[in-house]
Amino acid sequence: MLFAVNLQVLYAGVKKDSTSKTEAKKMRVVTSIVPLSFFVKQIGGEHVDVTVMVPPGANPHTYDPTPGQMTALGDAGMFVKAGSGIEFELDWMKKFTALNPHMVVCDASRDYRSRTMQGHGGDHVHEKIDPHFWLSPQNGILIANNIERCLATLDPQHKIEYAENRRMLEVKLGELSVEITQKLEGMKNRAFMVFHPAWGYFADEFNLKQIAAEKEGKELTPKTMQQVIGQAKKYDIKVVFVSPTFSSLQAETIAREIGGVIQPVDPLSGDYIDNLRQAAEAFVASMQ
Amino acid sequence: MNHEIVTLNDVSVSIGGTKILEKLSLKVFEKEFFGIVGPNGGGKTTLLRVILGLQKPTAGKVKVFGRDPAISRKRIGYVPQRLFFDRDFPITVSETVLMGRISSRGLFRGYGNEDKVMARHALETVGMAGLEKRQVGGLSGGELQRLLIARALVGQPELLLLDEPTASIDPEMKTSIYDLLDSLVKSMTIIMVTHDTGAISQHVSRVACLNCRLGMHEHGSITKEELSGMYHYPVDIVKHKGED
Amino acid sequence: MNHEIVTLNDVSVSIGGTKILEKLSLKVFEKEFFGIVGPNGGGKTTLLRVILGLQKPTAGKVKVFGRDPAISRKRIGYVPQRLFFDRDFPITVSETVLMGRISSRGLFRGYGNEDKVMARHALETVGMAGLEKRQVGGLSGGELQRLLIARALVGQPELLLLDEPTASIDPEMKTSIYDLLDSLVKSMTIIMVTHDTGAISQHVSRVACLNCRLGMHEHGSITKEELSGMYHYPVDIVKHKGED
Amino acid sequence: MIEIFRYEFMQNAVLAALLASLACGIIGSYVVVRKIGFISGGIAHAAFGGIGIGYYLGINPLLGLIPFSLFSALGIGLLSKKTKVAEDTAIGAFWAAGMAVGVLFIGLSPGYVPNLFSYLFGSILTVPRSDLLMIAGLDLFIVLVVFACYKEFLAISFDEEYAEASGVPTMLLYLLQLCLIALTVVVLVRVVGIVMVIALLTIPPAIARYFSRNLLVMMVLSSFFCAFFTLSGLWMSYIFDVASGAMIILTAAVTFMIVAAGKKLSGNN
Amino acid sequence: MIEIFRYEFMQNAVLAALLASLACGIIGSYVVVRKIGFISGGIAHAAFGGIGIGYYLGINPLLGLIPFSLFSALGIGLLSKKTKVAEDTAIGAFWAAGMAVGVLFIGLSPGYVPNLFSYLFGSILTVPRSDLLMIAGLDLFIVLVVFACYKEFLAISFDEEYAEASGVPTMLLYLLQLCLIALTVVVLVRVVGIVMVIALLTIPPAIARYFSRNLLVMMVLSSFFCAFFTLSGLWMSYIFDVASGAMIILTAAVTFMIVAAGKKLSGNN
Ligand SMILES: Nc1ncnc2c1ncn2[C@@H]1O[C@H](COP(=O)(O)OP(=O)(O)OP(=O)(O)O)[C@@H](O)[C@H]1O
Ligand SMILES: Nc1ncnc2c1ncn2[C@@H]1O[C@H](COP(=O)(O)OP(=O)(O)OP(=O)(O)O)[C@@H](O)[C@H]1O
Ligand SMILES: [Mg+2]
Ligand SMILES: [Mg+2]
Ligand SMILES: [Zn+2]
Repeated sequence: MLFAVNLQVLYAGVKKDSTSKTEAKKMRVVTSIVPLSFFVKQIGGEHVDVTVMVPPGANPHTYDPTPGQMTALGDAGMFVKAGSGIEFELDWMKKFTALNPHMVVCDASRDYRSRTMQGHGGDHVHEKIDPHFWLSPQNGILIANNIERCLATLDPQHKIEYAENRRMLEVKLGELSVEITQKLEGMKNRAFMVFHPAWGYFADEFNLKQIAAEKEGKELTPKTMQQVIGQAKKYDIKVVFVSPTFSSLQAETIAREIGGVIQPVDPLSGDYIDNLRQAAEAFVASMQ
Repeated sequence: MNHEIVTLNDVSVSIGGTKILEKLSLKVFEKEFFGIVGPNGGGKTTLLRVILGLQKPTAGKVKVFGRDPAISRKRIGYVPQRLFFDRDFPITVSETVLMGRISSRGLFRGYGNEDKVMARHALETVGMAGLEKRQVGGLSGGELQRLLIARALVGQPELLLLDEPTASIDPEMKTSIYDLLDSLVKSMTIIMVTHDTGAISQHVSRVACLNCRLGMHEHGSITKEELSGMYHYPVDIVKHKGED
Repeated sequence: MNHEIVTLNDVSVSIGGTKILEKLSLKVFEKEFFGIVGPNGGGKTTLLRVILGLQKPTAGKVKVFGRDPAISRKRIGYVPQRLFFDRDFPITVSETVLMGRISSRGLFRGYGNEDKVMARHALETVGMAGLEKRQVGGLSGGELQRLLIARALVGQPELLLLDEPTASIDPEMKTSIYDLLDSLVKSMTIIMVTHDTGAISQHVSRVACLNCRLGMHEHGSITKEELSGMYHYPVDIVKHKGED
Repeated sequence: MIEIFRYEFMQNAVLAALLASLACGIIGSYVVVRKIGFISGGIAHAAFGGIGIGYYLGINPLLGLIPFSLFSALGIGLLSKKTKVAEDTAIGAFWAAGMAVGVLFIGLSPGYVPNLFSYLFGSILTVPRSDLLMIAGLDLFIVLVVFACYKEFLAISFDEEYAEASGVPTMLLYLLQLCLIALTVVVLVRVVGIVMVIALLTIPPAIARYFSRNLLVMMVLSSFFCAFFTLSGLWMSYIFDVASGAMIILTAAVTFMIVAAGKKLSGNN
Repeated sequence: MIEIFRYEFMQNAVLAALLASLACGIIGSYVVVRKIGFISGGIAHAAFGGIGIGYYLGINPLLGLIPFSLFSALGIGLLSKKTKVAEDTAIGAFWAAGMAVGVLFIGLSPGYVPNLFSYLFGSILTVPRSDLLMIAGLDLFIVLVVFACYKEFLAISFDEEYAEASGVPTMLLYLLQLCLIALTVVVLVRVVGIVMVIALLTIPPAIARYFSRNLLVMMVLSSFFCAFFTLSGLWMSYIFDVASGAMIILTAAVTFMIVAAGKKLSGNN
């Protein structure tokens, strides 16, 4: 539950515009989470019409698609999934594909190099693949490639346009990567603490150390709490990053204990590039 | 002894479409021992509930102590015919009797020592001394009935409404309860619903018969001395004991 | 008439530490009209529940029709003293009476036409014809009691257990119920708990007094003709009507 | 409007609504007259413990769902009857204990654990064809059992002691009744989600009760109400493009309040 | 072991456990004897509707929490008394309707929406000092009101009609009682989470009932049991390194089952 909880979406993206008849010529694409829709929009441009499935504040307790979303799904030619094991997809993909068997499912994470989840450095032997692969510029390029390929296969007519769009996006992402690397240059303290370990790929790309409070998405035990606090003190951490709309009670408790503060960083923003830039700035500020 | 304690004026009650009481008028005076008889389903319990204000009449006026029943409630003691309660509810006999003192105490005030003495005394009166700590859910039928009587007495009401108080009470206790009522009526007004024809003839000063079909009188020991013209069809008033 | 229908042998019952019945022995024979009297809390209801197997005795043996009470249940009709039920429960009078036929029907079989005729007849017998469609929660005290009697009768039991069947029943119906019981006892065995001393002397063939304190006999009309030596202290058996 | 039925999901949703209504109407009537509205939540959350254990043991968690919910139903029944605890307390205890067991076993399971809660939540718009068959089967089973034991269920619900004294195997039938409830809850929870099950087992029978005081009629009426609410809720959720489940529940709740208020005002007591 | 108490979160957890136990013991006893174990879930989820509306209107959702839960309590009370619906049905209706309203308003709100459900999941390890003050205040308020109205609350819970006939303002007191329950539920849900509230309002009073059949003693005993379960659960969750809430509930549930079984075996009926 703790994981699916932080899949947030721009609700506006779901609204009616995606279902109205006049845009019938456009290809209907449904994505599971918001960041993926950013890529589809960028690459598909005017030829696609994107709908996001996950409603705001999605929680299986309340997740309940509207008929509008479902018709979008029914009309969709393509579904872009993260494919990295995010819970929402584990829970609902089967139902979605069962309801629209003709829909092409595009795996945005094809060929990516997965990393395993690092908890807070505890003694766990069993590790699981970290699903938050979209949160690094390099993986962003990979996603762009995957989506371009899917769109091109399904709609060869606009193939060239898609390739061009992808190339432009790639450039931007490359610039972003360089920009962030520069910002981080010369930093001695390279550890930041997040509550939910979503920023592992980001940390890997920029040679940072992500310390996660939450262990495998499970409720914190007193011992875990003790260890996390110990680690925060060891790395002299004063900021605990949280997803902006996630219950921050546990993070607040840790922050109180270390005399620090909590600060939101958004792993699911639709404004992909700016969001990564802002996150990087926030991490940098916290490590100074 | 001419104060009107209870005055009903053309009172009608219907529940869910069926008429239970129709245009009933009735006066009960101070320090009367007023009996109500009538066949099962005649509306006796309903009549008592009207006097208590628990049942709103569909038409007509009810005055108790010259005022609205809801206002006069604190001055009334009531023995219901049946208690609908949860057998598992954790409450003892003495706590239940103390409920009878609730109208004498305001909010913020627990029951005092005086209340407890009175409760013990009331329990003794109905022969329940020694059962104070028992759970109400475990009482026998007769024990529960005695408890209800004690609860009504302990509040020292000015008007006592009894709905078949001696049903399932053993003969010995029955006699002493009637003796008690005879002595109480010197200081309060009593209205009693009963099917106990013996008690009617021995203890009650006036009787109203609710919805009596003719057959009823043959068996009962009620002698129909006087049928008061002031009451409409379904109520017969029969006077007893030559009083008044 | 010498079949033992109910046999209790040194039966003791205690609930939550208090002894209710102690070493009670009792025999009731075929086609007897057996009365049980005794003060409130004497254990009469408990005794009936023991015979029905609803209350397990702490010690001693119980046989009904020569077998375990739980097995013989289907042959017994029972009028409980009180019904603990939910007033809001949606059930009508006729549905409740039909419950009395449940032991005659197996699973997978609804009530038949025959059952319905018998139910209507039983309701007529207790003067409840016309109230078939009424909700049980809305019945008056006496109407409910009549319903319980009808429910016990409709199953045509071989043994009828009545726990104060005439409490809160009006005098007219009371008489006709006793008349009915008098005719029924020709074909079945009846055990009746009652505080109605008049009924004891007129209708019952043998009486057991449970936990009687001495005072009891003075008021009641029971003449203590014979005290059977075979019963231990708390039970007195008094014979009536010169039968047997 | 008609166009929407081109979509399989909508056809399935309508069929699911109709099939679920039958089970909800029948079982909901028992739930309401027994005053155990709590039980749907209780059984669903108690079953969560089974899912957690199943996951920990490496069994398909869904396999544990039905047996564990039946086990919870039996546990609730035995706890409340054998040790004289009120049903609602027994349900609350199982509710909490089931959740706790689930959370603990998830904690003990190595690695990142999927959201087991999601096994308990569904949406009427995503019901696959196979699930329709499952509800149809459940409907059939419920109708058969209730048909066979109608008079016994009525007797034990109203006056258990008399039923016992008449030789009816009350304990057995009571447990059977709880198991029927449990089955309905798990199956419908999978299909339409826990919130809708709580609502559909409570509101339609409560409304039906205003119109009939006969249990059988209540069952029929509340099945109809249930179907009406789900269908009109679906329709409105299409019109306003809002979440279907929420709209269905809201339709039911608003109707309930209106009927209750209307009966209160028109009634003469 | 002692070292863990250096941490403020553990000190707060222990204090929260002790303070919550008082409220849970007193209010839980009423909940259990009235057989409305359902109500904690009902009010919490009904209040969720308030959060949704608050969010939609741009008010701090938490501000809507207490008024909306009080409003739900009053609604449940009025619905059940005025229109003669069983309490559990009224609770179920509000439960579902509240959730539905919440979901709908979240859907209507433009832009990002926080996961409002997280308001229902607190953890005893995350209680800030300020919340301790809030529970202490609640405790004080509850103790005062219950002290003032103890005999009235007893009377209306046991025999409402007689209380009415004695001139006690039963409706008012009943609503007051529901409001106390609602306050307890919202405050404790914030602090320890919905699942623990369901458990703590049900299990300790149910155990206490085995030992005393006096409501006041039940309240005292269940406060003690509650404190014992929370503290020993906390301790065990530290020792075994498992989730605290789940461990507390499990301690309580297991104790309950043992006591129930023990009473059953030793009891003579
Ligand atoms: N479940 C119980 N728990 C505790 N005590 C009980 C329980 N059931 C019965 N008793 C006690 O056992 C005694 C006998 O009860 P029983 O109902 O058999 O009396 P009874 O002879 O039928 O009395 P009555 O004439 O008042 O109906 C009573 O004192 C009663 O309080
Ligand atoms: N809530 C109700 N709903 C429907 N009918 C009711 C309700 N309350 C009372 N009645 C009916 O009203 C009639 C009068 O009832 P009431 O209880 O006043 O009779 P009663 O004279 O006290 O009878 P009894 O001697 O049997 O106690 C009965 O036929 C009863 O069925
Ligand atoms: Mg009456
Ligand atoms: Mg008795
Ligand atoms: Zn995540």
